[in-house]
Order: sequence, then structure tokens, then C-alpha cells
Amino acid sequence: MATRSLVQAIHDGLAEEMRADETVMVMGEDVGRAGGVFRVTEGLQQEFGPYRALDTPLAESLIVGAAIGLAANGMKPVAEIQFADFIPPAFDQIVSEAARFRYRSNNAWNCQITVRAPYGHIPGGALYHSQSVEAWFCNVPGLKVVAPTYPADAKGLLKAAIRDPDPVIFFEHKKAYRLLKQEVPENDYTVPLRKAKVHREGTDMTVVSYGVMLHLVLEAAEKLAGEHGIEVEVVEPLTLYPLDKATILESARKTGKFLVVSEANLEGSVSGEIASIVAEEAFEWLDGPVMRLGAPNVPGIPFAKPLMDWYVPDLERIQGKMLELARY
Amino acid sequence: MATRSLVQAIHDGLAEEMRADETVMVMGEDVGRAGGVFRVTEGLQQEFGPYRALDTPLAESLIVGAAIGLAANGMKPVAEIQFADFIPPAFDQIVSEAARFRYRSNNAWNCQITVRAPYGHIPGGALYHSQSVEAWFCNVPGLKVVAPTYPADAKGLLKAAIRDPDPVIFFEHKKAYRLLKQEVPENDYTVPLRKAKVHREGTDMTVVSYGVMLHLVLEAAEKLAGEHGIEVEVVEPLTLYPLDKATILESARKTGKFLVVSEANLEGSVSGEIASIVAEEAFEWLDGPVMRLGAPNVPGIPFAKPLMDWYVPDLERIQGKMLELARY
Amino acid sequence: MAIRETQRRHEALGLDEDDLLRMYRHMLLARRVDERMWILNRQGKAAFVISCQGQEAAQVGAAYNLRPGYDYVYPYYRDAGIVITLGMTARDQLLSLLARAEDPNSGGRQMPGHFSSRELNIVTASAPIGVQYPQAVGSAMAFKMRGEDGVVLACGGEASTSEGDWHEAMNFAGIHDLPVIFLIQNNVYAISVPENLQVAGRIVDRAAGYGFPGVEVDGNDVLAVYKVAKEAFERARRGEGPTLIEAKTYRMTAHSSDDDDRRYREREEVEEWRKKDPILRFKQYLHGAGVLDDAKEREIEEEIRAEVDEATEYAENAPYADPESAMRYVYAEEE
Amino acid sequence: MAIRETQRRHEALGLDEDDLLRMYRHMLLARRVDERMWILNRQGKAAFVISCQGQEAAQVGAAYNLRPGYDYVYPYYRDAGIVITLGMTARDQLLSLLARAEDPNSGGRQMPGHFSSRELNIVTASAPIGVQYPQAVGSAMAFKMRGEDGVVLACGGEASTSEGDWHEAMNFAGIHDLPVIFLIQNNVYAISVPENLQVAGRIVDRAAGYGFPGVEVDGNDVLAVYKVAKEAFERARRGEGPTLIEAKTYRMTAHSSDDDDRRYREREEVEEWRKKDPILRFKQYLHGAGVLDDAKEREIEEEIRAEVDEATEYAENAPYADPESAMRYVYAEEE
Ligand SMILES: Cc1ncc(C[n+]2csc(CCOP(=O)(O)OP(=O)(O)O)c2C)c(N)n1
Ligand SMILES: Cc1ncc(C[n+]2csc(CCOP(=O)(O)OP(=O)(O)O)c2C)c(N)n1
Ligand SMILES: [Mg+2]
Ligand SMILES: [Mg+2]
Repeated sequence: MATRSLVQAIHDGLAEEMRADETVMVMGEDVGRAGGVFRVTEGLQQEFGPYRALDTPLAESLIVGAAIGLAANGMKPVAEIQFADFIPPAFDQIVSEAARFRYRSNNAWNCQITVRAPYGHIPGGALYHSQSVEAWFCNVPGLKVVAPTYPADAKGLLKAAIRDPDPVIFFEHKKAYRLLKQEVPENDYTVPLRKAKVHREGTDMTVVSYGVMLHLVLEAAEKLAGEHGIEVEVVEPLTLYPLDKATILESARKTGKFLVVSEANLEGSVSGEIASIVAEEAFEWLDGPVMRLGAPNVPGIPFAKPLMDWYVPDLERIQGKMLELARY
Repeated sequence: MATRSLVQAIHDGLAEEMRADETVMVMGEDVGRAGGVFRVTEGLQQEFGPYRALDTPLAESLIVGAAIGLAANGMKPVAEIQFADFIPPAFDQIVSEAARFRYRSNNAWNCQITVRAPYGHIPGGALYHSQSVEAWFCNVPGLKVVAPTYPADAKGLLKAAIRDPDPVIFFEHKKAYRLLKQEVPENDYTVPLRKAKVHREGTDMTVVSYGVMLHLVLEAAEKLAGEHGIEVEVVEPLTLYPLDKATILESARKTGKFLVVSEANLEGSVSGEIASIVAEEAFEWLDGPVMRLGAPNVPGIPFAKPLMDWYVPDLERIQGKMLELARY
Repeated sequence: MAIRETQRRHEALGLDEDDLLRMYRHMLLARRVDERMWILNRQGKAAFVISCQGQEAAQVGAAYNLRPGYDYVYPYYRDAGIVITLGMTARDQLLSLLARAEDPNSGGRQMPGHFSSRELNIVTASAPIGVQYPQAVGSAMAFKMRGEDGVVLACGGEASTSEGDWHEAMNFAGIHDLPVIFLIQNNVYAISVPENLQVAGRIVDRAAGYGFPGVEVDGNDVLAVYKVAKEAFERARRGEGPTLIEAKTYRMTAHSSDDDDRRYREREEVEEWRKKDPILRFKQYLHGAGVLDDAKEREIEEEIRAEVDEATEYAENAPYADPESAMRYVYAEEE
Repeated sequence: MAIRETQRRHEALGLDEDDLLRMYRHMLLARRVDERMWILNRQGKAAFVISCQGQEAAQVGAAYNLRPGYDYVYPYYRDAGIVITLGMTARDQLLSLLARAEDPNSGGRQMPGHFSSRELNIVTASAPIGVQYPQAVGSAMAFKMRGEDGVVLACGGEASTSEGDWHEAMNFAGIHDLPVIFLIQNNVYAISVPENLQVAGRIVDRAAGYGFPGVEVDGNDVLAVYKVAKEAFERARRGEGPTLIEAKTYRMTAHSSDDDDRRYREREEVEEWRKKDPILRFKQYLHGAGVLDDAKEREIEEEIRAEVDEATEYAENAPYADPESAMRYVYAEEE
């Protein structure tokens, strides 16, 4: 075991996969010589050369499109989009192409690519370096959308993603990159795709969350236990699409109270899908409304710090919402 | 009053707005000389010339981007995306740009454009001429997403969209284009954005639907009334984003049973948002689970007719689901 | 005299009579299948037709340089001539037209013209225009990384060059001297939009801006296309990088069976181009070169008609996929 | 002799001494504001800095041709020199840097460098690279449709030409002979990625492929830039269509305050380019031309320093917007 931050764990996962399989490569803007703007790919070009750690032109559609073509011809590319905010130019290649290679060719072709994208709010990030854009991809069959929070999960999921024969969109929360360190196994392991994780068992309510909000939810859960004797079960989807309905429903049916917390602007976010699954399939078990907490429906997180702080749900608001549901 | 199909009503709405305001223009692939592949813009180039009915190159990002720039310099462009399936190349211009002009400039700039896109299944349409892609835009503050079904609503909403100072994405169901005719007012009128419509009053359950599915839902509602004495309230959102929560909630609270039907692949569709609003804010009134009916989670509607027919919810399945909920 | 000159033309290209007849057959088969598809459409049996008619020379001339199953190909929806040259059959085309389970492209899931063959390295195609180009340069990069001499052929109409994807791919190809050939079939129209509203300047001139050669060629002259493509393939195999080929041609049919081209182009123009029909032209060459005579011509026509008849019958009788099979292959299935 | 020659240079361009001093002031103000921003960043007062240093000549030389509030401008994030030439002040820059409510660009919502002014026709800018180009040609089309002689200036770094949007806009501009000028400031790097991995061939050569002129210019020579831009503006105003200008220059700072350029470029290279500093160069010209002497130079420095000091103090004391104001202006508000 080694103690690793999220950014280190992802780096290690990449490096290990590249060592183990010479068809694995990374590509994107600044990922080569400079080692990535977040330093996720640091050292990879030195170790694997300028092609397997490829500095691409500033062209996201090309990055994903070329990754698809590389995969069609025997490679396993991990394409980096420098910020999730800049994934829209690659949207067509992801949703119309990568997601459909297998289906449209009736299983003859597949598309083994991983697209990594740092997302989420970060001080100074503002409208175009802070977004949580995962919902765009969570209505696109053929894709898997992964958003881990903890280093060990992230490494195992990244390895699973790279080895998965279908395309995986891999969201990494920028603010979580260096937020904490964790023991991360050094032996080869994967964490399964399409499986949610119960971080904390509880009987009084279920809270589903991911990213930096998950950290706050877990903190709030401890507080609620200590201060109010309320035991909260905390579930992290890990794969946001397709959702692991079984785990979510099992928890909802057990606790009877259900809340989803994410930092995405609320209307149309993944929280809606999670909530509606519960509303439909755990209805008989519900002791209160299915609640959601998210960011306001504005086009982006403002640059000015007071505005950003106001925009993103904080511990107090999360705890308040949990109490509201507990007391319902 | 004149009897008009959906495609005619939209044509008329465009022509009238262009006559009334010389800054209104249409642009897109084949919209000029040929009058559009669905003939929505027929005759407009003859009447308004090659610029106000502009045949653009095959470049959707350009189409929307240029529309934004035209709007920034005094025009009111209505950009056509030939099929909603081909909107992804314009995704960045829509979600990162048009949606944010006002917000990011602190109200100094606005972006008065309308983006029209024919969507939905149609025989022979297959994977790339049949999609219901509205959910992609229903998590993007700054946009309004409109999807009318009936000719008179469509004309009034299109006029409202063109006159609205902010960007509106206007989805038109291809199969509804010529499905029926309706009396459409000839005087100038608008239908308000952001307001849902109750098509049919009922006390036993609420069904929310839009597009061709709405036609089937209304048919099923009549059958249920006749055959089972079940009175279904049918609500059409008209604006899919931001949703008219008040109308939806009022109906849900009145009937206590709630179903959403759309032809989009279910997971991550707009149905989730609608259902979760009800699950959260009408919980106390609910007499049964919040149900959803949609298309299966596969990457597109197959070309072979038997597969297409199987894919899209039909009258029988819709009626079955409604009965299931009624009997709950 | 005329004969000797034309002979010199194909001989100079290293093509023998068998080659010429094979090319002719490919072109003719593509044409006859296409004509049959329109008939089936008019009969209400086929929901959608999109044609290669008029572009067979550009397609076969270029594709004749491919090594099937080794080089990679990204055809566009009119490229029946390319996939037939690679080995697809009339039956394959008809199965696809009628959306039967056995359709090798997609099992009836996709519209006709969305070609795919894992064995032939025909990468599964789709409808969004231009998406193939970044993919094509990616596949070319893989060849380069492995030090193989594979070449990627990336195809599209003139309007496909208007999409950003085309440019991004051209740039990447130029930066890394990738073994890729961009074959643009400029058939003057994009549905209704004429070239002058589609393309600023000349497509062929764009290559220079990316630092590699661009060649314009008469797309209705199969040998001319073969020649420039051959040079491009050799260049690519030598590791010298990409080539852009602009084949000037004409779409002889409406855009598709859903289109009515009388709305936007004059009949006279279409008739003018009919005279330049690439099959007619190649036939004249073959007659002139003594490779074809009337008897042989009829014989080939007969063979092809039989092939198309058989294919039609087979396809009409072939079953659709099970409706529930629409759920399959969204993701890899567990073994 | 030296004096006469240099005089001839600006005189030939129709610039008088006032023009020269104005240009010099704009360049110097842009530089001094930029330097101040880095200091505030190091002091922990400013979250993010993105610099114009090294590119002031390209910016001011081009922008000096604009008619503020009439022509349209799509600047990119380094274009402090352009917006200052148009009339933005040091105070505006500092308010933006410190994200205060009064920031004219966005009220503190956007990062610094995302310029916007309704009055000056500076169209609200954003972070995604390349999106401005299709918008710019749209604005140019509006001028053309109304028969006005307005010109649109569309700006970006060399890497912005790699995005599809750039190409789509170039093509549209060429098709319709639009009054738009593409000003590409080629500063050799895109964050860490050097030009040779970014651009195939030469950017300037691309214009020919779209049927309009491309001009390369020494981007560190303000008069040279002014000259080619002047010709481009005149061309556009005469209705003769677009021009592409590639200004060769260098990014003298790291990409931004978040970047450490020692990871990817040699100090020697940076030092070499420091010697070609466009402000130094213009200063020498002005001394040579007798427009500037040491006293005048110091005077201007003093004035500018005072302006920047005042701006800093003002901005530091200016309030943030109300947090809840983050909810406003998603859509038009009812009056
Ligand atoms: C991204 C996208 N936009 C629009 C369309 C609709 N469409 C299909 S073919 C076509 C014209 C293509 O013209 P061109 O590239 O010249 O090829 P041609 O059909 O003339 O051979 C259009 C607009 C599409 N398929 N994809
Ligand atoms: C679409 C998009 N992708 C990536 C980025 C991140 N990014 C910001 S600036 C930059 C480099 C731009 O280089 P260039 O265009 O040469 O301008 P320069 O900064 O050198 O002036 C990158 C990659 C972005 N802002 N937008
Ligand atoms: Mg064409
Ligand atoms: Mg640069």
C-alpha cells in the first residue's frame, strides 16, 4: 500500500496500464512534454516516448476522433480533455461515434477508448473551468460515465475503463485531486464498472452523492450521527451511467428516506434520474419525499469568490437538507 | 382560421415574422433555394432573397455560431439544423456560447437566436435521423427548450421564440409534421414560453407527454375513459426547459397518480426531471409510484421496420402502462 | 493509333487487361445494383436509396490501390464502388437496402450506404458528415506508431470539407506526415447547395496550407483517378505523408430517394453530365483498347444482371432480425 | 539619415506624432497593467493572470485601425492591447482582475481576459478556444446584409486555428467575401505545445485555399502590423472581403499564473525573444524618429504608473457583487 492523492492514483493507474500493455497510450493537449496541466501524465512521455504520450493540437474533436481511429486500428487510447468544460467540441465524436461503433455495426466493431476529463468547481475556475457536465453523457447508450472520488476507487476504475472494450467517459473532480490521500493498493486491481459503493451504512436515510459533495456528505453524516443520533447511509454511484439501480434501490428500500446531492445545476442533472428511479421503484418503502440538493440553475460558477461560495452547496446547506429529510 | 399541418404552421410562423421584422432571417443547409428538406422554409428565399433565407455550408457549428454573431450585430436569425441528430457539432456554440452571452456579460449582451431542429422517429430514419436529443439541452441554464406538438401551439411558440431576447432551441417532431391538421389562427398571436398546457382534464391520473407520444397518450386517454371510466389528465410541457413546475405539480397533486411518456431512451431523459419534481414536491399527494415510459436504452432507432416498431412505445404499451398505474 | 495511345495509358500505369476488366466490372456492378435499388424503392420495398451513380470511376479508380483487409478505409455513403472493389457483393448491398438480419454492415440497423466490414477494414460508417476524418488520421497514426506501411483512405463529398472535423484531421495528418489519403468526390452539390455556396476557393488548394500535396483529377476518368491515387498510396507507403485528392465529378441522381432535385438544378445540366458518364467513358476506352467488344460487353452485362437478380431475390427472402435483438450489442456481451 | 528613413516609415502610413505617442501609450499601459497583475497575483490578491506581454505591438498595431463602437471586435484573452486601444482603462482591467462588481466585462463573473463591452462592440468573450470565429463571420455578414462598411476583427492564438471553428469561419468568410479580418497572433506556444506540433504547414498559407489573401507580418513591429492591418481594413471596407494576418510574435510570460513554463521551454529562448520586446523596439523607433526623448519617456512612464496605481487602489477597494446576484441575468429580466 502507498499513500496517494487522487491525482497520483490516476497517474499511477495510467502508468501501470501503459507498462502492462503497449497499445495503451495517452493523448491530449499538454499531456506530453509538460505532463498535463494538472500533472496527471507527468513523466509518461519520458518513459513511453512522444507518441504514446502524445501532445495533440488544440482540437477536441480531433483528440477523441483520432482516439476512435487509433482504437479501430489496434490501440487503446486514453484521451484527455483538458477541462470538462471543453468537451463540447468533441461531443459529436463521443455521442454519435464512440458510443455507437458496436451497436451500429451489429457487434463487428467496438471502440475501446477512455476519455478523461477534469470537472467540478475550483477557486478561480469560473464559468469555463468549473462545470459539472456529466448529465450530457448520461442519456447516451453505449457510453459508460464514471466519476470516482477517492484515490483507490479512481485507480481501480481507470484500469477497468482502459480494459473495457467499450468507451468510458472518466470524470475527475479537480478540487478532489489533492484534497486528501488514501492508502492505494500497489498490486494490480480493478474496481468494477457499473457498480455503486456504499461508503457508510445507516438505517435512517440514504444520501447518494459524488465528487467533492460526497466528502461533505460524509462529513455531515458523521455530524448527524454524533449530534442527532441519525444514521445516514451514503452511496456513491461511481458509474453515473448506466446507473447501478440495484444498489441504489436496496439502500432506498432499507432507509425509506432518500436524498441526492451533487454540485451540478439541479434541473436536468443526474440527480433527477436517480431520484426518479427511487420514486418509481421504491415508492412503497418511502417515508418522505425524494429530495435533491444541487447548484442553482445558472450558466456557470462565477469567478468572484463570494459568488462561487454562494453557488456551490456547502456543509451547512447539505447538513440542513439532511436534517430536513430526517425530521420529515 | 386556416387548417394547417404542423409543417405548414411553422412555415407560416416564419414567413409572418420575416414579413413583420426585416431583421428576422432563416439560415441552414438547403433552407434557401430548395426550401428545406422538410419544406418548412419553402418560398422564403423567393420572397426574402438569398441572404434572409440563406443556404449555408454544411457546418453546424458555423450555422449556430454565425447566427450568434448575426444576433450580436442586430439580426434575429432562425438557424435550422437539418436533423436534430446533427446538432452535436453545434453543441459548443449552443451550450457554451448562446446560452451564456447574457449571463457572462452581466446583462450587457444577449443572444436572440432560435435554433430549429426536426427530431423524433420516422420510418426509415434509423440511428441518425430519428433521435430525441432534447435532454442534452435541458441541463443548460440560459437556454429555453421548446417542443410543441400541435400546429397552433407550434406557430405561436415559434413566434414567441423568435421574439424572445434569449436563445431558444425549437424541436419539431418529424412524424408529427404532416400527421394532422388543425385550425390555426391567422391573426398575429404568440403562445407563451415556459408554460405547460393541459390538453385534457381528468381526476384519476396525470400523464405528461410530448411529440408523437402525446398523440398516442391522448388516444389512450379517450379509450380509458370509454372502456374503463378512468379520467386521465394530459399535460404537455411545451417548454421542456426550464419546466413549468407549477402546472405539472398542480395536476399531480390533483390526481395523485403520475406518469411521464416520451420516446427518448429512458435513462437520463427529461422524464427523469419531471418525475423527480413530482416525487419531491407532490409526495404527500401521491397514491402510487411516479411512473415513466420511454424507449429502451439503446443507441438509436434501428432502420429495419420491425425493430423500429418494437423500439418506440406504441398505443398498446402506453395504454397498458396507464392502466397499470390506474389500478395501482 | 488511338488504340496504341490508350494502351500506353493503362500500361504505363502497370495495369493489364484483367485489371481493366475487373475495374470495369466493379463500376458496372455498383451502377446496376444502384439502379436496382431505385426500382425496389419505387416498388415500395426499399425505404431509402442513396446513389453512387456518376462517381463510380472516382471510387473504383482510387480503391483499386487498396490492399483489402490491410489498409483501412473510411468510405462515405455513396462509396458503393469502393466497397465493391474491396470485395463486398451485390447480395451484401441488397441485404443492406432491405435491412435484413444478414446485412453485413449493420444487420439492418443502419440505413443503406453506412458501410462496415471488420474483415475488410471498412470502419463502421455513420450519417453525420465529416466525422470519419479525425478517425481516419487516428488509424493512420496507429500504422505509423507500429511502423507498418498500411494506408488509410478517407472519403467524403465536397461538402464534408466544410465541417471542422475535416480541417482538424488535415492539420493532424500534416503535422505527423501520416499515411492517409483524403479522397474528396466533388460532385458539385450537397443535396441542393451548389459548390459556390459551399466551398471558398478550391478544395485542392487547401492541401498546400497544411504542407502536403493536393491533386485535382477528372473524377469521371477511372484511369486518371487510379494514377493519382497510386502515387498517393506509394507516397504514403514510403512514409512521406498524406495526399489530398479532389476528384471532380457529378451526382447523376437526386441526392437520395427522399429528394427531388428539380427544385434546385436544371435538367440541361444533368443531361450535360450524363454525356460524361464515367462508365460510358471507360467502356469507350476499353473498346478502343481492344479489351472489350460488343459480345464481351453483353456477357459482362448478363453476368452482372444475374448477380443482381440473385442478390435481390435472396435479400427479399431473407429474414429481418428479431425485434428484441434491438437490445443487443449496446455494450460488449459477456461470453 | 536614420531619422529620415524612420520618419518616412510612419509618414508613409499616414501616422503623425500624436498617433505614434498614442500607440506607444496603449502598448505601455497594457504592459504595465499586466506587470501589476502579476504582482497582485504573487501577493495572493488575484486568483488568475493571463498576459499580453510580448504581443502588444500586434494588438495595438491592428486595433489602431478600428472605429470604436462601430466595427466589431472579437478579442482573445491576451488582447489587453486591443481593448485598451479601443478605450478600456487600467481601472477596467484591475476591476476585472479582482472580480469586482464594477468590472465592465462581466461584473466579476468571468476570469480576467474575457473581454466584453456593449458600447465598444467588444463581443463578450469566453474561454473555449476558437468559438469566436463563426460568431465573427456572422457579425460580418450582418454588416454586409445591411450594406454598411463595418469591419469585424477576429483574434486568436496560433492554436486557435487548430479548432474546426476556425476553418468553418474562414470558409464562410471566403464564400461571401465578408468584411472580417482574422488576426492570428502566433506566439509559438499553446501552453506547452510548440508550433511544430500544432500547425501543419504555415497558417498564412491557408488563406489561399479559401480564395483570399493571407499576410505574414513581424508581430513585434507595431508599424508593420499597422500597415498590413490598414490594408486589410481598407479592403474589407471596400467590400473586397476578408484577410488573414499571421503576426509572428512570442509569449514572454508563462501561459498564465497557473503555468510553469520551465517545464517545456528553455530560458535561452525566452531571453532571445526578450531582446525583441516590441515595446523596446518601438521606443527605439520613436527615439530615432525624434518623437520621444528621455524626459518625455519618463513623463509617460510616470503618468502610466500613476494611472495603474490609481486603478489598483480603486479596484482593491471596490465591492464584490452580492452573492445572490449570481442568480441574475440567466434570462432577460422583466422590466
Ligand atoms: C453533420 C451533418 N449535417 C447534415 C447532414 C445531412 N446531409 C446528408 S448528406 C448532405 C450533403 C452532403 O454533401 P456532400 O458532402 O457534397 O456529399 P454528396 O451527397 O454530394 O455526395 C447533408 C447536408 C448530415 N448527414 N450530417
Ligand atoms: C476548447 C478549449 N480547449 C482547451 C482550452 C485550454 N487552453 C486555454 S489556452 C490554451 C492554449 C491556446 O494557445 P494559443 O491559441 O496559441 O494562444 P496563446 O495562449 O498562445 O496566446 C489551451 C489549450 C480551452 N480554453 N479551450
Ligand atoms: Mg457533393
Ligand atoms: Mg500561442
